[in-house]
Amino acid sequence: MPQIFGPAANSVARVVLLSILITPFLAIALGYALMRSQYVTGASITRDQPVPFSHEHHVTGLGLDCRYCHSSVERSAVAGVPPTETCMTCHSQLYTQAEMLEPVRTSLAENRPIHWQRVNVLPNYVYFDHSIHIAKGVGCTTCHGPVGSMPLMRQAQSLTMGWCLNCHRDPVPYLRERSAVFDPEWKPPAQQEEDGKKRLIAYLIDNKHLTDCSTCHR
Amino acid sequence: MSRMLLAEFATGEALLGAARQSKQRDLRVIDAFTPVPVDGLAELIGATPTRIRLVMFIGGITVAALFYLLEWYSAVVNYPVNSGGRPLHSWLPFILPPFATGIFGAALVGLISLFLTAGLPRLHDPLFAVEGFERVTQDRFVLVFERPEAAQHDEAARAWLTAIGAARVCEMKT
Amino acid sequence: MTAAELDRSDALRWTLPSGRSYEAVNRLVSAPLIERAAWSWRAWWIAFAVSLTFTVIFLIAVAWLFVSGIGIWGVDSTIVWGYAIANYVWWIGIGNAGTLISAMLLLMRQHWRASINRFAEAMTIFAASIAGLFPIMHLGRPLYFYWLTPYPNTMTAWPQWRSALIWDFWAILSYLLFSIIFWYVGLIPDLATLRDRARSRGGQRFYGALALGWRGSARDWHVYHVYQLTMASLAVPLVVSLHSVVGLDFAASLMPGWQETIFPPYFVVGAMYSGFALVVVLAALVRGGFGLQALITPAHFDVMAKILLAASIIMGLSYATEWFSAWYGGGRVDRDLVAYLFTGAYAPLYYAQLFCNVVLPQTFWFPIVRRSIPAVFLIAIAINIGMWLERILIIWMTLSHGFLPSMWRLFQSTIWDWLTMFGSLGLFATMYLIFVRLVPAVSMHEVKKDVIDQEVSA
Amino acid sequence: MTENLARPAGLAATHAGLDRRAALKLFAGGAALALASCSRPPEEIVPYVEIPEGLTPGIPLKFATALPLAGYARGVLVKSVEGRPTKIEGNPRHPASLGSTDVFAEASVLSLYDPDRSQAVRNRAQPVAWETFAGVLRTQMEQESARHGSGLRLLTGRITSPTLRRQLDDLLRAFPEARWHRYEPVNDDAAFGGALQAFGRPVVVLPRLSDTKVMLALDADPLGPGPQQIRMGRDFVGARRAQASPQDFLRFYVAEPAWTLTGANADQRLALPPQLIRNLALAVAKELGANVEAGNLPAEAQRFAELAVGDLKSRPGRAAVMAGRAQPAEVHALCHWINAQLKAPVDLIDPVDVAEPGHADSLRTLNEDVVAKRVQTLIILDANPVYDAPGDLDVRGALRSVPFSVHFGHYNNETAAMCAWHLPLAHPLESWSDLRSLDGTASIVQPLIRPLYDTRTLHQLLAYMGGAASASSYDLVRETWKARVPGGDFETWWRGVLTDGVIPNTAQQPAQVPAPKLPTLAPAQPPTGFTLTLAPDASMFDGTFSNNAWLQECPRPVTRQVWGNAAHLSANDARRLGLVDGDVVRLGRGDVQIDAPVMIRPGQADGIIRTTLGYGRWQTGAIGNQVGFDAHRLQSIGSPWVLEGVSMAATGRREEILTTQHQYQLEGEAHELFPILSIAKLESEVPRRHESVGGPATLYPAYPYNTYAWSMVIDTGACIGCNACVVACQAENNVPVVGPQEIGMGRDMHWLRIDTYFTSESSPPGFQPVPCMHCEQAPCEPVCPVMASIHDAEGLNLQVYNRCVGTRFCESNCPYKVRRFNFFGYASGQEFANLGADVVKLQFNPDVTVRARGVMEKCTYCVQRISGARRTAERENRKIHNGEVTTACQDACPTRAISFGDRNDPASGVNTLRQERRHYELLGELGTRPRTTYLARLRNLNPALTEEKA
Repeated sequence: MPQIFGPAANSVARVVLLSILITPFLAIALGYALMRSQYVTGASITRDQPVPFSHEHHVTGLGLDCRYCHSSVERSAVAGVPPTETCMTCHSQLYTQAEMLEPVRTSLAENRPIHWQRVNVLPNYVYFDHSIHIAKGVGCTTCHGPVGSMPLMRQAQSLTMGWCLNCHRDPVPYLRERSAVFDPEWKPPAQQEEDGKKRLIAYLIDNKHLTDCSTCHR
Repeated sequence: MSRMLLAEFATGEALLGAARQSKQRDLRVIDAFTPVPVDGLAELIGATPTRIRLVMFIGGITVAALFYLLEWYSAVVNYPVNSGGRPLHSWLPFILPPFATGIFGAALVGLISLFLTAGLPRLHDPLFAVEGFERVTQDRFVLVFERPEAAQHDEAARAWLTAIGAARVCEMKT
Repeated sequence: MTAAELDRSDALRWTLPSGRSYEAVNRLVSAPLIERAAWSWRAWWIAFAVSLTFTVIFLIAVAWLFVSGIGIWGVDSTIVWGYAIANYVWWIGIGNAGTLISAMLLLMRQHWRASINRFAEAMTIFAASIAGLFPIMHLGRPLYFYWLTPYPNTMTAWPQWRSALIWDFWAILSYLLFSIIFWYVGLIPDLATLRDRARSRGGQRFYGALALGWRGSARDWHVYHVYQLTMASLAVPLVVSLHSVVGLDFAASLMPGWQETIFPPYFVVGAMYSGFALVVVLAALVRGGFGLQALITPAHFDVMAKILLAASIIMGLSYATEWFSAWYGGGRVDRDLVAYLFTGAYAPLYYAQLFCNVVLPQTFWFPIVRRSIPAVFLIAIAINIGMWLERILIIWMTLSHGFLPSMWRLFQSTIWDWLTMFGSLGLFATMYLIFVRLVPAVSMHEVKKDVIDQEVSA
Repeated sequence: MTENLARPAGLAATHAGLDRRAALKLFAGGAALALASCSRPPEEIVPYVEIPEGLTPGIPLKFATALPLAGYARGVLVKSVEGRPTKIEGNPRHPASLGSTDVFAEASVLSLYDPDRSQAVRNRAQPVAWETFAGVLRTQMEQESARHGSGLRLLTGRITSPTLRRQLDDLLRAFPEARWHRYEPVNDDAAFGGALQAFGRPVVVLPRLSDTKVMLALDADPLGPGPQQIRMGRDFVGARRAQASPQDFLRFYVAEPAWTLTGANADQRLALPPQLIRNLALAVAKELGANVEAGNLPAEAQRFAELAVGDLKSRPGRAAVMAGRAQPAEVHALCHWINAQLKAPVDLIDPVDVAEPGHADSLRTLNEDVVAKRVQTLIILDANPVYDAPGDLDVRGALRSVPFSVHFGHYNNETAAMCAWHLPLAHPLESWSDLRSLDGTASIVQPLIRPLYDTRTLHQLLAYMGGAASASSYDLVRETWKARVPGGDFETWWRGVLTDGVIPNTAQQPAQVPAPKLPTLAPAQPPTGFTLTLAPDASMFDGTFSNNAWLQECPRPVTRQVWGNAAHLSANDARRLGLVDGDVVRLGRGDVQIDAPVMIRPGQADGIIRTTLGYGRWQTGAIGNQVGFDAHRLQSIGSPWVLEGVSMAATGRREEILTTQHQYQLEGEAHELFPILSIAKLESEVPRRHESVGGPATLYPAYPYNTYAWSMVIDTGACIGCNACVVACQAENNVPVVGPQEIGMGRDMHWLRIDTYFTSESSPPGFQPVPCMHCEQAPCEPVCPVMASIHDAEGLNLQVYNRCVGTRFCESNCPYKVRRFNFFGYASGQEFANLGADVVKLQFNPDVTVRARGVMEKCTYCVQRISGARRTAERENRKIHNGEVTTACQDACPTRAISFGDRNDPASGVNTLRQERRHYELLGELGTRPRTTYLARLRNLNPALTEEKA
């Protein structure tokens, strides 16, 4: 009686059996890689805006304080994107004819708000409060990255829940003295470990509650 | 290059008898192929006792242990939460998933080692080409000897086999 | 008589003369699969058409469920569980029996097992996989069922290991994969037989590939046999734990009528009970459908009926224990609940359940009933209905009549509840029909070994 | 002049416009939650061009204003998020609110965003421009002024607004022969009539419950729905303090034909037909020495009268009686006489409402004028007579015969359909005005949002009719008060009253009245046949609120019925006629016939059919149309509340009665679920309880809660069952409405329910508000496979919506069944009726996630408020103060029955309450260690009676 399969069939069969064994694991690994990828998190993505506003120029160049535009950041959950009038306080004198500022002028003229593209987006079931982070000595650049060196604003961090938890589980490395919160060049000093621990106490940070779901989800 | 003698029997007993007696006449049994397991045959043809049970045990325990470790790490170390005031390390409920997965692990490891020892998959094998070999999976019992070098011994062997009731005796090259 | 002689005399009961040779067994079992001319599949096609229609209904029901939400079912604010969970428990119960039968009987060296274990195990696999679907369909957001698994994720969130649903998840998954392995390994020699009997090239390649090149070498048989025995001894605790866990879904709560220490064992017995009942039904169908009267004999039905009888008595005992412990425990809610069982809105169903599960099977005391295949067949069906009623009532009774009277409500079934349930039966039938169409419904090598050998040597 | 009407309802450019960002966040809410992944849909930021002064993005503002109920004001504080009113709360400074709310106030914010609100002027149903109408009205008014307004009639509801009154007076002066008619369906005609008989002048009776030790209510419902409810409730509970000695504990006697909230909260309640209640009053008067003939009473009633009189006599100066609106004027007069004998603690004040003629007479004369063709111009201001006038008055026919008829209201409703013109009216939260409360206190009504639609206010219309030069409501209201402010700087005063929400020294002073005359009142004969008694509905009131989904789905007190009304029968009558719940009967009076489903109410007087008004609307909106049956049609202008000789016949049809509770009776040991203690025996028989009853011992190590330990104590003795908390919770937490079909399937979404239990056939029920218990050993948590239900460090039992996969294991294992599941996308794409409209979403509280389909939700102890308070405190580097966090239900509760606080704070209220004798845990024996616990209900039975029982 003749052979049903050729000699090669054996290797083929082995490969098939082996792949059945490992495919599930590959699939999971792939999925995880995808979830972490920029494609999903949007990290370091720059959206184009109606006006090519440069934080680099305004912060590093002119040395404007964050709070000049983001005025409610110390009191409110939202930092506040400045109303057109804020832009015009300067730009009614400076670059009054600049082409790129046209949208700002029309906005004021026609009383129609500027439609900016949100850069740091959190899901709707996440309740982030700027003011409390400021109050607890977490600086702007800790989450928003080196804004002072961004010609165009981009999302600096992955903003995944895991990333939030890094700090909520152990805030020590990130806590600044309150005066340095708005310092765009702040780098953790050598003795950050001790300082952070001290501030944890001084700022009454209840890190037992920090990882509770209710802290961010309501 | 070795040659083999294939003797085909109708029943397990016949084959078993042939295998036994072959010990006296210095014929070396290489292997036997049967449609159903024949008790005692494996020992007779000198198969080494299998350690598959041990392998399965170790495999099962390992999987279970790893799973329990995962539970403990996730619930106590990585993200401890208060669930209904139960202890973080609630060992009692933690036992159940490792138990189930452990048993599956044992089964899987066993399957792998079964395939390895039995050399499966083996879709292509010279024996399949042997005339009438297809019947070993149905109703024929085949005993395989190493064919003696000397012609007269070979003749004697064939004669003897037919005498003790081999339905068919043929040889095969590998 | 020696043990061997006993074996032999026992073995003779399990076949008719027409089936007492290797070739007879080979022919009887494999002819339908590989001898086109010798066999007509007309009846099969009709059955397949019917079951396929129900499968389509099932798929439609599920699709509509995912489109418009759980609300299409009868579940409400109080009775948040319904048919999905009942069907799940029922199917997984049936899913238990196959492996339990073949494993336990194998360990107990019951020769008659050989004729039924193959299609019993197949039943297990299909039932268990259908059972596995229901908890997912039952989710409010089925899309996220994978959150029950500890997969690496950017939220660093984990499953909650204390939940009985997690135990279920792993128990079912392990059990399903385990059963598939057990079943497939048992198939290999038979697939080899088919490979070697097949005339068509396609048949040869199909079965050849599945047989993985099995040659029946004595060495292989040795390892194979040991492996099968070990698997059997692993299967028993796995099966028991699986349905104990299902029992814990309820017992690990604090609701009256659920929080009962008796639940795990009583669920295991119930599972074996309903499973065995369905095995009987399938045995009758396979026997008739494939003319296997020679291999599946009235003796098989007789012995299975005895097991059903025993199980029904244990079930009755379990029910009685529930009532007693409620009365003896003396808790307000527990007593109220038992009163509710007998007098509440669902009482008629409860009586039906008691009749099907406890009263009716008592007829098996009479040999005449046990040996009449139609009788056993019908009673087995009744038992399956009774067991389904038990599952749904466990949920309805407790949730409809909980701790606070203000939240007492009644379940209102919808058409989608029914379509999903009957649809799942159709899905099962379809899978089963495909199974008998492609692989031998009776384990040839085990029949040859456990039965024929005994007789041939007799 | 035309500009006046052409300009939108006044709103001096302040905090207006709604922030699209917040709106976006909300709209996205459901969807985003549904695909709870990390992927980021592109989103826009739309900042202001000029930021409104006083507004910080993300920080809500609160404004004081007032809302009308039957014309009377209840002061409220409105929470406004970036220009969107989202939540109504009570104004502590306002005497009719005292910081609490009622269901109507809470729900009015939903009415503001009702998509069915009228949005355009219509002429015979055709939309036209305001200018067009203005022109037509102008010519019409010129004709009228030619004939001194002899053809001009105005019809309004009850008007308490000083500005409106001023404008009306001006108008009537300009058109001397014009007439102003008033019809408020729920009016005080009988009471005023009684006062006239007793004192010769109309007065309003304000019982000082807090000073009262014995009260006899004769078919009166002070605790029921109405502008008095909050104040009465607060005083009622204030007079029943557990700490007080039994002598100082108010004992409440109630005689009423059918269950009201007052009867449900009584110590001694008697079910009696209204006619015999008159005899009861006579019997009481006789006992007090009146020379009257007391009619015959059933023995039980006789006994009741003796006990009551005994008690009343024994507490001179501390005892009082009150009669309800359903009783004839004579009984009210008799009560004045009795109160005089008892030196009763009641205040008599001059009415804020116009007393003469009564509303019924006013409407009747208007009808006569119309029939007599004396009316050319009829302006209906925010009234709906076609629907809510008594059935024996053919308003519909009358309206048809009026040449020029205008309806000005919130909805394009039944009356609008009968008028030539319909004008859309601005919502109180959109307009400037002023209102006075029952006791006369005036408040300024200020707008919280720029009008959503092209609407106007009554002020604007009247101003225009009066030919006034262009004036905005804002100016009109200020004019009124400029004239009244006693000099000084008006602007400062103005800002003051706006922030306070009340205008000082505007409450009516007690009226000086002569000794009351004893009225001549003949005893009534026991009625034959069925007597129909009507009452305003606890949720629809007189129908004003029938298009409000929150109220439609708010379980009515005692019956727990939703989405409809029913004809209530006593158990005996039902048995006699072989009727069961849901049987449809045909009620007949004269030629009016109405089909109504029967609902059997144990404890209702035999021979009584009881039903409520406000249903059977046929033209209000998608929510309210065709819900229930219209009982107004059975009313008679002569006697609107009690109708004798009503026929009733079974139709053989059935109609499901939708309720959220099916079992009211507690049997056997189930009584332990709702203990009722006797105040007299409290000290002697109830052992002092200690912190945390605890339940069975546990093997688990106790979790330390050493920061805050939030917990709640609910005093079932103080709960009068008014539902304010239920609606408040719904408003605060974006709790969706499911609609009648879903209710019929046994599904509902309320996070807080008020379980109502009868402990015996006739004795009053008790109310047990059940929110989440936040068990320390929560059964719902270990069963959740994905950690969606878990505990936080402060003992809150959390539900993480975005993690929930919807196994519903938690609810099935919850002994209290307080969890609610989104079987459909009730708030996310599968809303009931028109509740999915974008405008409705504007009400959503941005601090609370809008739940998607397939997730579980439940009471969170208003975790968003806790978190808000925490962030405020931590910004100031301090702990949260005691009382800084309040839950929505707690704020709403008129009787302060709900206390919430930190159990770790020795000073907190919950701590002291947990020490009380009455303190108990619901199902504590299960060992769930609930954080929500209860104080037992108290009853103050007449000792004589308790002895008889014994």
